[in-house]
Amino acid sequence: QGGGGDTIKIGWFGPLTGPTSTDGIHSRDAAQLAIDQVNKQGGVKGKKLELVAEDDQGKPEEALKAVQKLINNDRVVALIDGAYSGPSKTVAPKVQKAKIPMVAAYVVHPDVTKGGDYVNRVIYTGPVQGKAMADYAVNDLKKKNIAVLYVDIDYGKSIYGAFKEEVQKLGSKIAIDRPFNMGDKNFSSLLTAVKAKNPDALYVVGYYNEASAIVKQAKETGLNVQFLGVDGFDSPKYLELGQQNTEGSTFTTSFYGSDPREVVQQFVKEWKAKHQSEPDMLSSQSYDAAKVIIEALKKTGPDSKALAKAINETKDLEGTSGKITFGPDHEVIKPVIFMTVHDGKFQFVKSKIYK
Amino acid sequence: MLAQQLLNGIALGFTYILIAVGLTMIYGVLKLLHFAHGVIYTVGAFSAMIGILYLNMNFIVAILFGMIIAGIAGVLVERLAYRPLRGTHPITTLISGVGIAIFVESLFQAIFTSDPRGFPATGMKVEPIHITSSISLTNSKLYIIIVGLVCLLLLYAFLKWTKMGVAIQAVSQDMRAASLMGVNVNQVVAVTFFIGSALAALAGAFVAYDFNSLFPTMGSIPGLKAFCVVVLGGLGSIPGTIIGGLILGIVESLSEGYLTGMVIDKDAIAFVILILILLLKPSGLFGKQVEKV
Amino acid sequence: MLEIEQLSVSYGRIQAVRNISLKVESGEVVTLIGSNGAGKTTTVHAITGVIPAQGSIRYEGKELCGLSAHQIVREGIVLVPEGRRVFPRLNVEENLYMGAYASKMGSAERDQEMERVFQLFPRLAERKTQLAGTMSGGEQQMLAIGRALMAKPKLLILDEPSMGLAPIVVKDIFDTIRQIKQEGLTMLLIEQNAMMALSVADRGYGLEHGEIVFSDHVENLRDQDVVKKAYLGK
Amino acid sequence: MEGWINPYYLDIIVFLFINIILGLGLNLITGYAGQVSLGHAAFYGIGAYSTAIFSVKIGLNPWLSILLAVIITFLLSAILGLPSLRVREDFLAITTLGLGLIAQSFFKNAKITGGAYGIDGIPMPSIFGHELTDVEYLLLVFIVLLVLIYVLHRLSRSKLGQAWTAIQEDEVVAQSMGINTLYYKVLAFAIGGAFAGVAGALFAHKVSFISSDTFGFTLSATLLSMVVIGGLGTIRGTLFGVSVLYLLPEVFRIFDIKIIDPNYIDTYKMILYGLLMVIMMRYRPKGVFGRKIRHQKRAVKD
Amino acid sequence: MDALLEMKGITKRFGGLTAVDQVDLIVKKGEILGLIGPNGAGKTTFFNILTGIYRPDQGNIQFNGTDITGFKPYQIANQGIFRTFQNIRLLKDYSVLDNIKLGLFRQTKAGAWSSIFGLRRSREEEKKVAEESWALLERLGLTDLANEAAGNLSYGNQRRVEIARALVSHPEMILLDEPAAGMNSEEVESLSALVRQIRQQGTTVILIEHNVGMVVELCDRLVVLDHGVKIADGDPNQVVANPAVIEAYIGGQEVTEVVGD
Ligand SMILES: Nc1ncnc2c1ncn2[C@@H]1O[C@H](COP(=O)(O)OP(=O)(O)OP(=O)(O)O)[C@@H](O)[C@H]1O
Ligand SMILES: Nc1ncnc2c1ncn2[C@@H]1O[C@H](COP(=O)(O)OP(=O)(O)OP(=O)(O)O)[C@@H](O)[C@H]1O
Ligand SMILES: [Mg+2]
Ligand SMILES: [Mg+2]
Repeated sequence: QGGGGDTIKIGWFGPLTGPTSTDGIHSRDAAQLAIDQVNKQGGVKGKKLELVAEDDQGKPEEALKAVQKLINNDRVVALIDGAYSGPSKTVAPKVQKAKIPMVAAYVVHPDVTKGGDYVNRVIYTGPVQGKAMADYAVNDLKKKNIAVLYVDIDYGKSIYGAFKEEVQKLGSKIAIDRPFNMGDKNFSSLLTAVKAKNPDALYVVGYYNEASAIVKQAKETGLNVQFLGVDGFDSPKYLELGQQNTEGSTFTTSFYGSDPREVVQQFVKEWKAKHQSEPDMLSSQSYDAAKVIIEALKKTGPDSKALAKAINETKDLEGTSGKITFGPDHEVIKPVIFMTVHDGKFQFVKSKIYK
Repeated sequence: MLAQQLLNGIALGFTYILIAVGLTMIYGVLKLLHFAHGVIYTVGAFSAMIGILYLNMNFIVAILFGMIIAGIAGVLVERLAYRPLRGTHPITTLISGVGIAIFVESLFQAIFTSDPRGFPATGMKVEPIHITSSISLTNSKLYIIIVGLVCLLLLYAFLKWTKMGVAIQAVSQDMRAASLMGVNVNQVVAVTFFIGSALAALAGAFVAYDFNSLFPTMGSIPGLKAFCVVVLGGLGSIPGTIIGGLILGIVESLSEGYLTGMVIDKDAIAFVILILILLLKPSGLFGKQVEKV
Repeated sequence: MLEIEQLSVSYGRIQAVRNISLKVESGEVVTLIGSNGAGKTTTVHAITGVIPAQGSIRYEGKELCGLSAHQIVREGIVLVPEGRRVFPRLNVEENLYMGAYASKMGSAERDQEMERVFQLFPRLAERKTQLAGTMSGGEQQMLAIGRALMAKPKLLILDEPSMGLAPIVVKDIFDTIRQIKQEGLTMLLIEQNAMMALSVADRGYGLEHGEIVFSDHVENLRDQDVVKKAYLGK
Repeated sequence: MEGWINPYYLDIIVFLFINIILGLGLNLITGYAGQVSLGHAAFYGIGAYSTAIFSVKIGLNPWLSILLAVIITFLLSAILGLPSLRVREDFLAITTLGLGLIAQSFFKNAKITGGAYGIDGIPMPSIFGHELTDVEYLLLVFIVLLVLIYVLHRLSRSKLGQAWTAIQEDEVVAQSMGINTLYYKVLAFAIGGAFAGVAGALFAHKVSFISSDTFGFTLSATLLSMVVIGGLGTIRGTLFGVSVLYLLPEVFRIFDIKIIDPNYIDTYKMILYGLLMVIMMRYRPKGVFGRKIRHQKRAVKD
Repeated sequence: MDALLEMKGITKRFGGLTAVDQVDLIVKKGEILGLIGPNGAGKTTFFNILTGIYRPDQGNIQFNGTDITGFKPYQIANQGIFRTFQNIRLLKDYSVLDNIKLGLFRQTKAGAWSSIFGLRRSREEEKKVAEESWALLERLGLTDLANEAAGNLSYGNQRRVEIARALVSHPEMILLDEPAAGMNSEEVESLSALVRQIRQQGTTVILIEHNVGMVVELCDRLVVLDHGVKIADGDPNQVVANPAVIEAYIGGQEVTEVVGD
């Protein structure tokens, strides 16, 4: 195993090229930041850590090869999964078989952790967010007739599925629901259809890219309703592309930069110094994933079985996205955070733990 | 709602038309499927952005700047990737075009990252215009329709009444005979690429402005759909392209507005229509069949 | 006027024309005869810059080798190509207009030139707006010649103007050629139909397998045995 | 056995072989029968999804699933090839491109294909209860590849090959010589599609999870470029083209080449790839192994 | 001699143009029939109808007792009707021999399976095809060119190869579309000899030509089309003396010179 020399290698994979490469690059940089921090403090048990990052181009088979390389050529002791669902789902059973612990950073598909005790995840699954927003929309905002646009991938479908169930349970209605594709820019037809249903809120389950286009065009169509969203909104790009139209939109996420906790402020400061930008939710998740592995390594060392056990036993770890504890299903238990756009900035609304 | 959806469709159709007209003309002169046309659209949008951001141009100048840069880019693509291949199997130009598309897209990703960015602010704000109480359109979309119409009329006049325009038609019909009439074929091809690319750039810049977003891969889907439009109209026919673009825009808009739970999403619907029409009319709406045996 | 020396053309491995030399004097009609694949078309393609060639083609003292087709047209050498090649989706007028593309005529002069063509081919005048692609072979041939005349050529090259045409049309075409000759235009005429070719030309060259095999005044050629046997069917 | 071979290299080779099979099928359609296809990924997807549906959703034995998947791809490819027969030659590239996008859209939205979730848990085939290991799977893929190379080789010399050649060069002549062009074109799509179906099925069982993203236009286009760069209408060409272009990016990965800013290495790789395509076409428009004059060897009497 | 081909009321329109108009034609077995007429008279269109490339708008075609109206081109070839084209259509990148073997396509039976498994039948067939093609090349004196790419041949030789391809499977009937176009008189002579040979082997010939001299000398019968209508049908010498034919096609007196006879 990779503990042999005087460095310990940790693998990372995710999209470094292709349309989703920004997410991959942020994720990798965040993991790197966590590792640099430990190394500055002298490493783990006298050994330096090293991050080996591989591109999966957003494709399952590339992820598989990348992970095989990380395990067999680089002999990493653990993996950070900085990828989307397809690659993550492909890789999960293979790392389980190879018995190399993996921590998923931001992928929300429920199946990723189903394989066994070598795969954990530091973000809650899609349905948790859906349930949380349903609770907020119906109970806090008293919305009765909610329109939904969701991105047509498992991310959108799984969050929306839980949202719909919960909204109906709580006695409100879904006015209309329509899928859209990643990369879509023109929403005029969808929004015309939405407007015809006279909803009192519009829940957009997707990433900032399309979400910003939707809020902008919704305002232009004259659809002036409460905007609700998900952690995909959580990027400065949402504000840049959506301009003043984003004002008032509220979304769930797992991280906010103005969180006064020490760990968050430290992270934000170092990130800013290095990248001249604000860290986003995805970076925070990836940082936390690295952190989970590092803390476990500190407790046990590079033996994979012990390491996996230590990861599973993580409890109340101060992460940038809240206190991290893993449940028996290898899923994280931590609060959902509600944020809103106010005066052109993200502002904290409240946080609450959902299961 | 129907009227609004039709209007949405027409506005969308005009962006398709502006991209597709270039493809049609280029197919006409060189009988070549120009797979790098989508990146030219992107080049147009980015050039306009650079014009505003770094060269302090105003909106209109920046759009013209984008058109010129894209026009030059189009001419260069022809010069470097297509001209050396004249006379070889059509598939080689196809691959060469795809190569250029990959090259330019990746280059843009290296320079600008794959992140979308906003279209820089100018005095021009995107605002809705209310036509009736329930029907509205953003001013930017209205500009696309108006500018598109003007460009098409100019193009028609150019092809019909100028010497170069007639030469373009002549080269489309018989390249060698045209050169024997003293037409400088390479010059005609360059002009065609320039015009076609400039029109695509116009569409690219307007779309970026309307949606306040531009990114390196923005041209790939519009590029593919433009092919659909061109074939729908019967490759090489400009009126066909116009009808094809409108059909596509309207069908997409209506299908998105009214249909739910489809197994085929709206990006693929374009091609479903295409294939249905080709089954009925194998050479497209305005295409001329028949090879004389 | 036109002087070709040591001209060679090859397509890949095969050499279609080998070191040929020929001359056309001002005011002359010269014919180039030879069986299929002899290299006649290849030769005129080389002259008109359609294909690259080695050797020397001098025209009024100027070297043409290396110039491209559109530049050569501007020198006043115009080809009526084999198989007519009119622009099928342009109408008759537009086709003629294309003929004048390279010249710097004003529009008045161009219209005058067009009138002259219409006088020569009344049939074309009747059909000004017909699309060329829908015309019969003979009509297309007339249009092709008319189109070339629009450029006011100093040297007109005709490549098998009678090919694939009905005898009645062939006769018409040759009448026209005679008429143009009367007006003093220099021509290089390629023909399979040696009988007809020799009836209008002043001098003739025979081309076989890419080489000149004979050349003489037409009166002498008619009496030569090789010519009789191969081309005149006697 | 597992011990002495690095599973990473095994995987590269398995995927390489799968891509070669895919390329051979495309070469059959485009190189041998002259039907330009920009939608080959559709057939690949049909193979992969069929076997996934049979083995996961219906619970059939993986071997049986693979067999059924190939049969289904054969039939569906024939049907999908049909519209392509009616359209003009220039349009074919665009129609097949469209068919590819439609198929991908279907994979993504239909219930049976798992929609946006895709299908996971696709089992490894096993022999006598023993699940194939990585090495054994490689062996399986290798044998399939050899068989298919032989099949393509024989086909190209058969009456079918002759018909395809004629159709590719001049359809009117082909018909006038008594060739039922419709039948032979459909057959080309069906057989080429079935090759892709085999590749898709092998792929699905290897990765255990499939989703629509894999089967898009990019794959069709890069595959076509590999086949063309290798040389249309030759088996060697496809072997060469796919191997070189598929392995090239992997070489970057293995040797960790860091001449330039590693942040951008992956982007630079694509820039180079695009350039390479243009340059190859410029200097070898017939591909590396493309030949000018093709004649069937044994024809010549001496 | 009995009628091999019987066509009744054949009509074909393109848009407003009637390219072939109510044409009746009977061709006897073993005949050499000449089809002449001005440019655009509908001769090639007539061939295209006969070979199934166009479907006639009206009319009926009987061949060898079978109604072949509406048959596809390949079905018609399988009935034994082969043709050449006005613009030569050879597979240019392929060898002469490969081109000729294509003519034997309809006689090979081995399909995909027997080829894949290398069965004896397919191997025997391959051998037979090669032998027959070679034999024909020998007869036409083209063996030297057997391995040349067809596109590199001279025009005259390309014509011969095209005829050979139509001939190699011993068809019942062969249709030649302007085979002498652009040939000099020596070449025309040898072409005429070849056509006579073809008839000798029992194949019926229909020939489109503008070379009136050749046609008159070679054909048993002449049919003249003008504007799609049959205006004459009969003995060649009588047909060319027919005033209607002279007016529509041949032209005035001095034309006999043009014809080069
Ligand atoms: N594009 C080409 N590629 C290869 N060979 C060619 C090409 N064009 C002509 N040839 C060959 O060059 C030789 C001369 O052809 P060319 O067309 O000049 O003959 P020609 O005398 O004009 O004959 P024709 O009377 O048939 O018009 C022939 O052998 C021909 O096959
Ligand atoms: N596919 C087609 N579409 C439209 N018109 C056609 C088509 N094919 C032929 N024609 C027209 O039909 C008429 C007859 O043409 P065809 O080719 O049969 O004449 P032809 O007698 O063979 O003449 P030539 O002696 O010049 O070869 C012409 O006017 C031609 O333009
Ligand atoms: Mg010639
Ligand atoms: Mg004809």
